[in-house]
Amino acid sequence: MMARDLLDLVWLVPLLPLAGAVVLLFAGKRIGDPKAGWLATGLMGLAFVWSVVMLIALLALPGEARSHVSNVFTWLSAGNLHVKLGFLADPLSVTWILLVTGVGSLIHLYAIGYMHGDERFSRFFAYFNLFATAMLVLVLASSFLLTFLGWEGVGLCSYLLIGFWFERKRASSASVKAFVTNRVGDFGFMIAMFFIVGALGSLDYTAMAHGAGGLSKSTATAIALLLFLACIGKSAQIGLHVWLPDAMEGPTPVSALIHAATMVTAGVYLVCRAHPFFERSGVAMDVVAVVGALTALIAGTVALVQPDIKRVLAYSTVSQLGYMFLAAGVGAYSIAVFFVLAHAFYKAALFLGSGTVIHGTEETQDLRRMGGLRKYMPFTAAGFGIAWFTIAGLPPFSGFWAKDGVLAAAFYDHSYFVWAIGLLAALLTGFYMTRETILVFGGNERFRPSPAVEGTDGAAEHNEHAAVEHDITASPTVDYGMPVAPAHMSHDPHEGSPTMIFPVVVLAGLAMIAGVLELPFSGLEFLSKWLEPTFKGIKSPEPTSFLSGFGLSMLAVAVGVTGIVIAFRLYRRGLEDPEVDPVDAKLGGLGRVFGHAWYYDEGIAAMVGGPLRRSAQWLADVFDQKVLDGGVNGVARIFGAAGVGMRKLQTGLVRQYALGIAVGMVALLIWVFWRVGVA
Amino acid sequence: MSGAGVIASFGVTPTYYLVFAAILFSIGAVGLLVRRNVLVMFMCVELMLNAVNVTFVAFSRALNDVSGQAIVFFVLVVAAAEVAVGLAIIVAIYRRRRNGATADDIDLLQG
Amino acid sequence: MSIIPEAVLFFIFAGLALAAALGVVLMRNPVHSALSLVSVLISIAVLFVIQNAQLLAAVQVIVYAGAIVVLFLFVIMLLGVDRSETLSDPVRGQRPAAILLGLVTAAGLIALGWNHWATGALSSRGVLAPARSTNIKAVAESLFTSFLWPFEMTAVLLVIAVIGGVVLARRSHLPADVELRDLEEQDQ
Amino acid sequence: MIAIAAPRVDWYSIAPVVTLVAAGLIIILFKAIARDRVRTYEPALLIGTIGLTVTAFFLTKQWSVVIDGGPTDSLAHMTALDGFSIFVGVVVVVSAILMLLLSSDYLVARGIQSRPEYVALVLFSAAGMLMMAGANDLIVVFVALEVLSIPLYVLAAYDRTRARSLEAGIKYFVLGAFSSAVLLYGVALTYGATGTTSLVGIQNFLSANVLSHEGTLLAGMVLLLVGLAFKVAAVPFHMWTPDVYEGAPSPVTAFMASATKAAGFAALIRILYTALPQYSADWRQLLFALAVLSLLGGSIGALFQTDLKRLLAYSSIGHAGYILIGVQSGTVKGVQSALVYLFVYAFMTIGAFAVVVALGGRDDLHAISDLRSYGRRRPVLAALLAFFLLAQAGIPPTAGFIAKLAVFSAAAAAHSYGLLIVGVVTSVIAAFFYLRVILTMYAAEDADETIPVDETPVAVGLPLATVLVVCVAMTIWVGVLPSIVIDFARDASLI
Amino acid sequence: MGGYPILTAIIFTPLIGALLVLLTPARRPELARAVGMMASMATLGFAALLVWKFHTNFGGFQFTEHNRWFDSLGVGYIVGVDGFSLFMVLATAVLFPIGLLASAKMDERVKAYTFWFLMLEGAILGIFLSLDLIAFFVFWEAMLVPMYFLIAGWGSSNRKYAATKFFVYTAAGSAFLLAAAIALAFLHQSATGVLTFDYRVLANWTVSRSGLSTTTEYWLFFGFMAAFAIKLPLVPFHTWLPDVHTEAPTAGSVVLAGVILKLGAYGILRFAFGLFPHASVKFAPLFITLGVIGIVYGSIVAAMQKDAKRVIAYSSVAHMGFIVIGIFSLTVFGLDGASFTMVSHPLTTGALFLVIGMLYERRHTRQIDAFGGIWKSAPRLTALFLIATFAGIGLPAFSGFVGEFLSLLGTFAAHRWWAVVATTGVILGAVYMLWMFQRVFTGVPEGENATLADANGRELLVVVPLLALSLFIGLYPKPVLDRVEPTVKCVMRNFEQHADVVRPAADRMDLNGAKGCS
Repeated sequence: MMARDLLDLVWLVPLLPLAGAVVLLFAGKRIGDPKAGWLATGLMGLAFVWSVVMLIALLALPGEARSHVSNVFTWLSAGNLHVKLGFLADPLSVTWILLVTGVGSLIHLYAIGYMHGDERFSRFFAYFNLFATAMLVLVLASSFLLTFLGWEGVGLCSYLLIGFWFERKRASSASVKAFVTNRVGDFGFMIAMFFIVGALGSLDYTAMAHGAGGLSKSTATAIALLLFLACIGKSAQIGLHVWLPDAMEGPTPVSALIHAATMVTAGVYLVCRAHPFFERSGVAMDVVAVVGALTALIAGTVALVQPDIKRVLAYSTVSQLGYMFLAAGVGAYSIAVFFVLAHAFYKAALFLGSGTVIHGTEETQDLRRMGGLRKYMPFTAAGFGIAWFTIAGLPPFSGFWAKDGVLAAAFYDHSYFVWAIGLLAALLTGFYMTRETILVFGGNERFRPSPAVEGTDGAAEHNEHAAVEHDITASPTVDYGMPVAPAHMSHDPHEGSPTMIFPVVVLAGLAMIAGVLELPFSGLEFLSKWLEPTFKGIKSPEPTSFLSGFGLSMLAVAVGVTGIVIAFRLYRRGLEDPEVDPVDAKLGGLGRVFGHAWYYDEGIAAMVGGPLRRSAQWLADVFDQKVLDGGVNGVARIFGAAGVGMRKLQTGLVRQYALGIAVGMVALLIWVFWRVGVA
Repeated sequence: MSGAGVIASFGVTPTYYLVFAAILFSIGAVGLLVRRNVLVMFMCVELMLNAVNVTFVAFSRALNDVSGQAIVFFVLVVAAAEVAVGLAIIVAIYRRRRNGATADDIDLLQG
Repeated sequence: MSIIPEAVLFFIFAGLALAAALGVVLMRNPVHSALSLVSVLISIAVLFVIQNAQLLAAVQVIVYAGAIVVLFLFVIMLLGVDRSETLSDPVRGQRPAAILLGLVTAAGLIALGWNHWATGALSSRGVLAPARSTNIKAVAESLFTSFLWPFEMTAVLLVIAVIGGVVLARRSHLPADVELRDLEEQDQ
Repeated sequence: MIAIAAPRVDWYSIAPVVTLVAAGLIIILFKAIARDRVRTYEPALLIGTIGLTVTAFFLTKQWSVVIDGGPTDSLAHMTALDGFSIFVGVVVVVSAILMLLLSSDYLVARGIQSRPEYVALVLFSAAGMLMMAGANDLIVVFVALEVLSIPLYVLAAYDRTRARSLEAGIKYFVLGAFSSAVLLYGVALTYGATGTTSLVGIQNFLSANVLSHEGTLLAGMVLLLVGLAFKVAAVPFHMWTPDVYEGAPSPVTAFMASATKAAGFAALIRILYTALPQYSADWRQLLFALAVLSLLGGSIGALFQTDLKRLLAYSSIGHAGYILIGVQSGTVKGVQSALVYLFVYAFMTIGAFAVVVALGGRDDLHAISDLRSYGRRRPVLAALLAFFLLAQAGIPPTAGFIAKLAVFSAAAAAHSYGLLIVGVVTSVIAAFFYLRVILTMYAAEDADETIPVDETPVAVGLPLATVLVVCVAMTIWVGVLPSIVIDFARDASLI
Repeated sequence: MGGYPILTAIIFTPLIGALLVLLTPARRPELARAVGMMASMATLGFAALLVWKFHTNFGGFQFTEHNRWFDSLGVGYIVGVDGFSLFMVLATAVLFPIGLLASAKMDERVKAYTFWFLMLEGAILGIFLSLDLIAFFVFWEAMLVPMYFLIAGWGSSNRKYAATKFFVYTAAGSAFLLAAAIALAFLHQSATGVLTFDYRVLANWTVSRSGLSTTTEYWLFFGFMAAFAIKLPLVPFHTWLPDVHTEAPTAGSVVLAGVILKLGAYGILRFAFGLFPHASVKFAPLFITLGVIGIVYGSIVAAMQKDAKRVIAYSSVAHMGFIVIGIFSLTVFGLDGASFTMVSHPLTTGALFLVIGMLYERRHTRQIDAFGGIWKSAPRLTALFLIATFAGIGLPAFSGFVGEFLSLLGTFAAHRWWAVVATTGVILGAVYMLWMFQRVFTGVPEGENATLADANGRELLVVVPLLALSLFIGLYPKPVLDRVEPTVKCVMRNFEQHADVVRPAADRMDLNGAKGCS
């Protein structure tokens, strides 16, 4: 059959960017700037095209049969465990590859302009392509083990790309932090796999589909929670979220592609993929939902007061990811996927927009040094604005449908607690996004150097290299409360190049219309229907009536609008004094807590850098060297002391030597005495 | 009974000689350990050898065996040879160091 | 022998020998030690006679007292080492340790033998002559039969002793500088 | 006249001893005749070598006789002719030949080559050792002990230009005389306890009678043990060893370490195995203690030595401990392993001392620190020294490993696991000090260390080179293909 | 099996090469180098041929040669290869030419250096191939000497201490091995009348009910384990390793971490398991515990080191922990994983040591603080290190992951909680390696670091093959596992039949497929 033959070639999707990565790694320098970028982008485009072909091929199959595994070769075969390097094309994975290749292509395109002139331009695209490969392998894998390969692969690329400007210590520290934090999650992934092998004897998803239902509840819970630990790491949920804000040290396209659109959603993918375990467990579902909701809320609070353009977006991403898990946790997998898609569009647009802003303002990232930029970069402002409306959940943009779907699912799942939290988070979303948008594009212009402080131009640079300890245990970067760097713009901000504008506009457009994928009206839930073969037999919570559904939607919109209004009132005119952020005054002490991200990150850092490090140092310097090695050398020293003693005995006096003989003789005679006496 | 009579009635068994020899041997050994004059040390060795000779002869008598006495001859020869060589070494040493050389002064080699 | 009981002779000469042996050890002057040694040797010769070992007694006097001790004295005089030793022992603990060891040795040996020293087979290599006659023939015969091999080797031993004495004590033909170098070293 | 029935003389059995004595006497006569008119040393060396060669020839003839006719004894059972005596004889003769070759360069370097008595004394001593190897009677043991020792006293003091040599001689002499007096007392007590000095006679007596009072016998046994333990340098009777080994002329030291040890062990084994097998439970206990002490004392004592010869002395104490492991087992296998060890050790130690001879050095002093950068200055000699030291440490595939394997095997077969453990542990401690020497030679110098210059480099002449080559060849050969030696020792210990 | 003695050829080719090196004139070091290279390449050729000819799906010994050596002590020259030794032979044969190539800039006493290097190779190959306990020990002990000379002669400042410590410490362990081996052979002799050190004969005897008493087996087991635990090294016997690594020349470190440490693991697999199955089962929990401690402890201590080589040294301790837990999990997975890690670790750690060696050649220091920003000045060098780092910390697609995964999988099946603790090693591994990478390679280079020369062609040639192999067997481990697993199954079957080991459910699979088990 034609369609299956085509689906057998699904491995071409990851292979295309892989080819790009290999070529660019070895010959990137020769290909040069910007050709290397175009090569990478072109291959991503091809991959997208091929993904579309896959979609069509899959659609050509009858609904129930829309799952196809194509094995390339047996990867790992030990004992009775046989893991194939196989790719699974089903609605879920194809959705994701479309997202990855589609949004990926756009961000690649954007990066051509953004990275132009960087000394490691081609290297950047090599990493970018490699990332795409890993991400595609992650979603296309037919087994947990291969997913894990992609999982770690994206982690590696994330590491490389966050630390792309490795000259900056903040960047390299952030990259290490990201990888290590992710490894904590991977720890869960690995143990989950051990459990799965023990329980099912296989790591294949097909085996999971058949076998998960028969597991004991406790086993399923263990597996599900361990997998969720991995998701917490990868998707920066509360607890292991600390790396994502720091990851903003990477180039902005990286933030857009990896830390907004694709990689961080891998956790959602995994929960969807492994849903049989979660479903079997039940408890794990609740955990997912609660963690997601809390993440949405807490990250939202932190985003409220951040002064850095990308950090706001980063915490926003964390928060939005929380929504996705919330959805998955209440069993609304299709909604979660839908949220992922919508979020990918608008958050990518926001990041790319912010990238253009940073690019156009000579690397300014501080919101307090922006303002009024809509005049200088109108297209970007437009794209950013649309994305703003979308994320704030204003109808009829996709964000509205997505958020509404999540909240409705929570409500009708009778998870009122998480629903309430989600609602509250929506308020925050409205607020911080409005704050950011106005501070960037509206209000007064704060980027012009005031003549008084012209002399301290170098201060910005100073800030950049601010003596961050060369140390993973260095305190995390906290922008909140930092004095505003003096403005340093030498000329007016400028709009980005066409290759930078185009993706922003397209993504904004997609964000606007993506809602049609899944409209909460019977018959129009295209995505749910499409994904049905994957989530067979799982019923998403449905509104009990249209009226109640509509009421909920209106409530959500109202909450979002409230946030927008509050922010608008506060920031209508921008900032009078860059040093004074009105929200601080309103929040009081809470502002400080929020600004320091609830001190969680700093607490961990203090722990790791303090007692833990001291203990480790003690182990290394005292226990290892003095106790263990000292013991070894001590044994040698005992013999040595005996040797010195023997030398001292050897006085050189012949009488004493004779005495030695006599002692020996007497000892032997005493032995005889003992021997005879005993006998 | 008079003292002499007591002694006379006291059968002198080889044990007497052997005990005597053991004491003599020990005296010789102690002498070797405490004296510093090398020549006196040699003399102490001679004491020890003589003790052994007494032992042999006593055993010879006790066992009514001739070899105990024959062996003493070998001991005598050995003693003579030893003394000759030992004294030669001492002479050689004293040629070198004329100022008071006791065994304790010969301690270049130690440790 | 018949005139004086063996016991009397034994105690006299054994006591004499022990006293003289102590003299060898205790006399500060080596010459006195040597003279004490002569006393020991002669006392032992008497003890040999008591035990019917006349030949041994004779050899004891001739070889030991006559030759060996004379040799000692000769060397003492030759080297002029007849100075008395100091009373105190520079090596701490040596003297008490030596005495203790000596006492333990003697006591141990005596305790071990006690009444049953000679437990061996009788007359394995020929009987002794009966009391009051000499053993000279029996001893000589065993020397030339049973003990022929060690007897011959004692000849070698004597040759060695001669050569050794010559090698060591003969004045050397060495160049003077060698000796000088050596003297320097000793003075270090 | 009374007719004395002279004992049967089996000339084959005493031919080696007679040959050596004769050669020695010829040398003395030659010296007496030639006086100072001609060079006497070289002819003496020639005579000595010929004598030893002829002796070796006799030993091979003896071997074929013994193989065909079994062991015999002669001269009123005083001397035995069996595989054991031949094997020890071979070790002694080989050691003597190598030692003489070693001496020629040494004596020239020290300027004391003009005296042929040296060779004669070596031959006499070797004769005593051969006599010891075949000794079948305690009196022969005693006389042989003196015959082998007295020349050694003289040889130790031979280099009269050096105070250290004389000191070694006097120390060896005083202590040797002391210990042989003790041994003699042991002989006497054993005689009293058994009525005979014949080893076989003692065994017969003990197997036929049960002693109600064993005090005399056991006292005699331990005193014999003291005397022989002194000769083989077993702790605690070892204290003379470092001083004498350091002070004596290096070739003499080599001879003492190889041949004297062999002779001492020969006597020890013969007395214990032939005369006192009924008391093996007792002497195994004692040898256990001696072995443990020797192993520990030898390896620990060597740790901080600064003089190479002294270090080798301690190492020889340790090796005595290893051989004692074999002897302690009380089995034929144990004897076999001890023989293998003696054979192998002779080459290892003579080889090491050959390098010491080649080192030269002022006044025959061999501070280990003077070996700094020796690996660069004299690469071949340094490599050889390293090789011999590693062999002594028992590193495979050298003969040293085979020897250790043999004694450990004997211990395991006799269930002496304690000794096995102590043996392997001390071999590690020993490795430490061997390595220290090697490090000094090879580890590249630190900047602040001054490189010592050779004051008196000894030219390696043909004899010395021969010794080195033979020792290396044997050490490797036995290490790689040990069958021949092991089988030889097995046959020797069985016959 | 093939009529030609290929195993003997493998052992003796480097030894003969070493002797040939001795014959080259000292003034022409390039000749010594050439001879050394040829000998090691020839060995590699033989090893490759061996892998080629090796029968898969056969668990017993292949290509065995049995010659008499010295019968009177029961010692024979017996060599053979099975799944455990096959790839260790190959790894050895691969690392030595690379080590020689890596030392091409070393121009001090080249002849002696090459000589010792080849001697080392021969000895190590002998260890892996010997089936006679004494022959094994001969090579085992003989191996110390060349290594000792390499450290002492070509090491860095504290080489004397390190060389001695290496020799004495590891010899201390092997002393007990020798004692136990001899005791075992003689116990066998007193029971059966046959004196032999032939591993196969002894193993057949010890596993039988009529074999050793339980207590004796325990004693002998610990005698053997003393040697292996020190060599591995197991915490707390590891302290020699950092010292030695720090002082050893680069090629020495490569070989040390690459194959010498594996000798301990190999010894356990071959001898401790084969000879003392009951004791192995009985004490497996103890060694799992030590292995887990090694993983966590090694990682923590590695993180605190200031010297780059010490970091890698402690990382080796942790990696050996993975091998130990895999081995003592007594599962097919675990043994597969441990064997695989034994093949993989030489590649990754070898590469790391090589790159650190290159840095040392340039800067004459290994202090982490002395570096910084190397990525900018030497991107190729950095790339090599980076890849090796990720290969080492178990990134899937590289070989390290396969081994770690299987080891942990097996351990998890047998001792769930220990495996959980051990898995934290993957986190800690990332911590210390990336932290070091950050400090050495990122940042703005200053001073000498700014002008550091990048890797040249030879240096690439040295490292790239290792990384390529790691990637290859990481993606396609089948060629390795196919040859290892039959032997693993034989071992497991042996345990099941003789030691009543109860295998965890996850690991319960048919072992009868394994052919050729003795």
